[in-house]
Amino acid sequence: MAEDAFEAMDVADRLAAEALIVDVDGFEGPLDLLLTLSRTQKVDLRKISVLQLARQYLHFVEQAKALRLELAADYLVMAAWLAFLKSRLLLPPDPADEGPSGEELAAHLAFQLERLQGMRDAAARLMARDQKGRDFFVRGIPEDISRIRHVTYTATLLDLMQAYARIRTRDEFRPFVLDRDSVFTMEEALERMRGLIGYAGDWTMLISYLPEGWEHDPVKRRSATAATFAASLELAKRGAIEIRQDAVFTPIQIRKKAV
Amino acid sequence: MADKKEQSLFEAPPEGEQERMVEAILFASAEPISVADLNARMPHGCDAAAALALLRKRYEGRGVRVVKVGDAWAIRTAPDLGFLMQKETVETRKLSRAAIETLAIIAYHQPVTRAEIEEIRGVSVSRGTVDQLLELEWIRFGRRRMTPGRPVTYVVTQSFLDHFGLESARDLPGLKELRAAGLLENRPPPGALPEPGEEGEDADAGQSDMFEDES
Amino acid sequence: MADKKEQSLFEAPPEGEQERMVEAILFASAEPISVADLNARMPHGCDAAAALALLRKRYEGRGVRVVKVGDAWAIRTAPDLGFLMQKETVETRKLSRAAIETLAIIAYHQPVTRAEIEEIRGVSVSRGTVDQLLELEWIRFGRRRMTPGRPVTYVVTQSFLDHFGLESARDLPGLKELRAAGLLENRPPPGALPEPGEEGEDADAGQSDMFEDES
Repeated sequence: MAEDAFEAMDVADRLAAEALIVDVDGFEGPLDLLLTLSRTQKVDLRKISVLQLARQYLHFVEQAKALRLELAADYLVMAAWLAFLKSRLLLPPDPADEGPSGEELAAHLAFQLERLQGMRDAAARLMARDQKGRDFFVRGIPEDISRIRHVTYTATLLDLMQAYARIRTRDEFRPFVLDRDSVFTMEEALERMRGLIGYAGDWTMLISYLPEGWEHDPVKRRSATAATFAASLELAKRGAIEIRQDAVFTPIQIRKKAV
Repeated sequence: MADKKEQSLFEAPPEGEQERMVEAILFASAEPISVADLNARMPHGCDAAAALALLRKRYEGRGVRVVKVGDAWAIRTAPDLGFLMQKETVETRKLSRAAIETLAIIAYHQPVTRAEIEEIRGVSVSRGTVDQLLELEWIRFGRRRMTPGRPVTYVVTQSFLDHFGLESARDLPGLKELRAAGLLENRPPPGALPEPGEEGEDADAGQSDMFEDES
Repeated sequence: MADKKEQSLFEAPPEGEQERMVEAILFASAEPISVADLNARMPHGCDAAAALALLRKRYEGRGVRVVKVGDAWAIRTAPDLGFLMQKETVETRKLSRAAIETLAIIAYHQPVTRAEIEEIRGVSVSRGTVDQLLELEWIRFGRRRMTPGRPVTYVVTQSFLDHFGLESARDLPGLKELRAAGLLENRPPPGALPEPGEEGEDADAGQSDMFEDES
């Protein structure tokens, strides 16, 4: 195999390859160039000598370099790869080597070339077909189709129920507020005491400041007492009143602080 | 195709071939074509008028016809098949939110006046919304309310019941069931006075009232 | 056929009448019309497919033909009469060699990714090339390939079939030979382990899918 690989490129091939160089811009990349080069072998692409092709390509690249033609990077990448492939094809396989054999690589390149050629032939056959607007024609006066659109509206029972739920929920849903019917706030107590305190010059029972009507209901009474007591502490803090308690659990008394 | 053209230089194509040509030209032409134009386009020696006559005959009773338009000719759909040239499309759309809410209120509170619907929805009800529901035949006018102004009321129809698969509007789930079904998510705070169940009952009560009215 | 089984419910129009209807509808349209569309436009109980078969036969050898385009049908002039139609000829933009090859690769290898097209052509595919084919509506995006990166794939369209007078992508010239020669396989380069772009298995699966789809 090594020997026949060394067969020289014949003169005609060489000339053909050189003619290609001038036309380097006309190629669509290295594969296109390889396909063109392969034609000089005048054999079925399946029987192509990839080794010979590699040599042709490398020769092409050398010539291009000699002529100082600017070759695109992918041409040089292909050249490097083909040089590698060439060495693989020429050297006896190294059993320690793991990569694919030269034959496998060559077979794949041949497959790629054959496939590209196949697609080119297919493209040519496709374009040779009768084409619309050139060989056959469509109706020249198409008739308009009038569109009649009916719109129907639909809703499901679920939609209906959800809608109703939405409305009813909207009613129920209000910002969260405590039910304050039975709550007397400290602010309310303060307001109330501020008005009353001026009149009482002497000690008065704190309990007497509870708002009217809150004394009997225990819940209300508790709330009012707490609020009033808190309010009295607040007033004492401000220095408006004085507070006293005789003993633990005895009534609390307040009076206006003397100015 | 080239040989056909050449052949025509010597003798006219056979009658059948001429008829095919007229057929193709009339079909593909963007406008009606006169006999003179046909002759100009066909190979030398052709008789477009004769070919046209054959073609007209061939299309008699077919789905399309060869007709004269002014002094030109064209292929046109047979008049009895004009109905095929329309495409009916049925579009299904969801009812708008306003419409479905209004419908829901009518279903749950019927007979109900517009003012009542507005009160429940909290927004005014557009005329279009009510009209749409009337047109769908899902609601109709009920008896006038015997209150000042004698306002009209709305009730749901048999079509409504059919569409929603209900035996009667009484079968509509109450608020309790809606909540059980997870349709009411905003629970009122605990201890808030209006008990959820109560309202459901209420709605139901109102509803049956109305239905007694109906019957 | 279908009319027989529906006869009990609706009297479908007689066969000849159905044929006229299909004729009228196809003549009226410049675009291919699917069997489903035909059935939708014809009266209930019609069998457009059966009527099409009759109509197709009737137009054999005439100046216009009934042609199948994917799963749709159209009437087109007989190709041998193209010479009469200089007036109607549409000047199509000259496609570049790259565009023509790319189109062929998409047609024969569909669904195919850009990387696969580039692998076959040995050069990168310019954006303009694909854009031009998309603009012509000869190709469209297919399903994304289920490989890393989920690349888009390209497939040919009904317009493509219509333009080149193909009944289906199966009828592409030389398809069988190319397949028999193994040239439509996506063969990974030897020694290429799981490398990006190694979608060989997948591509094949996708492809046979596509062609099975056609039937």
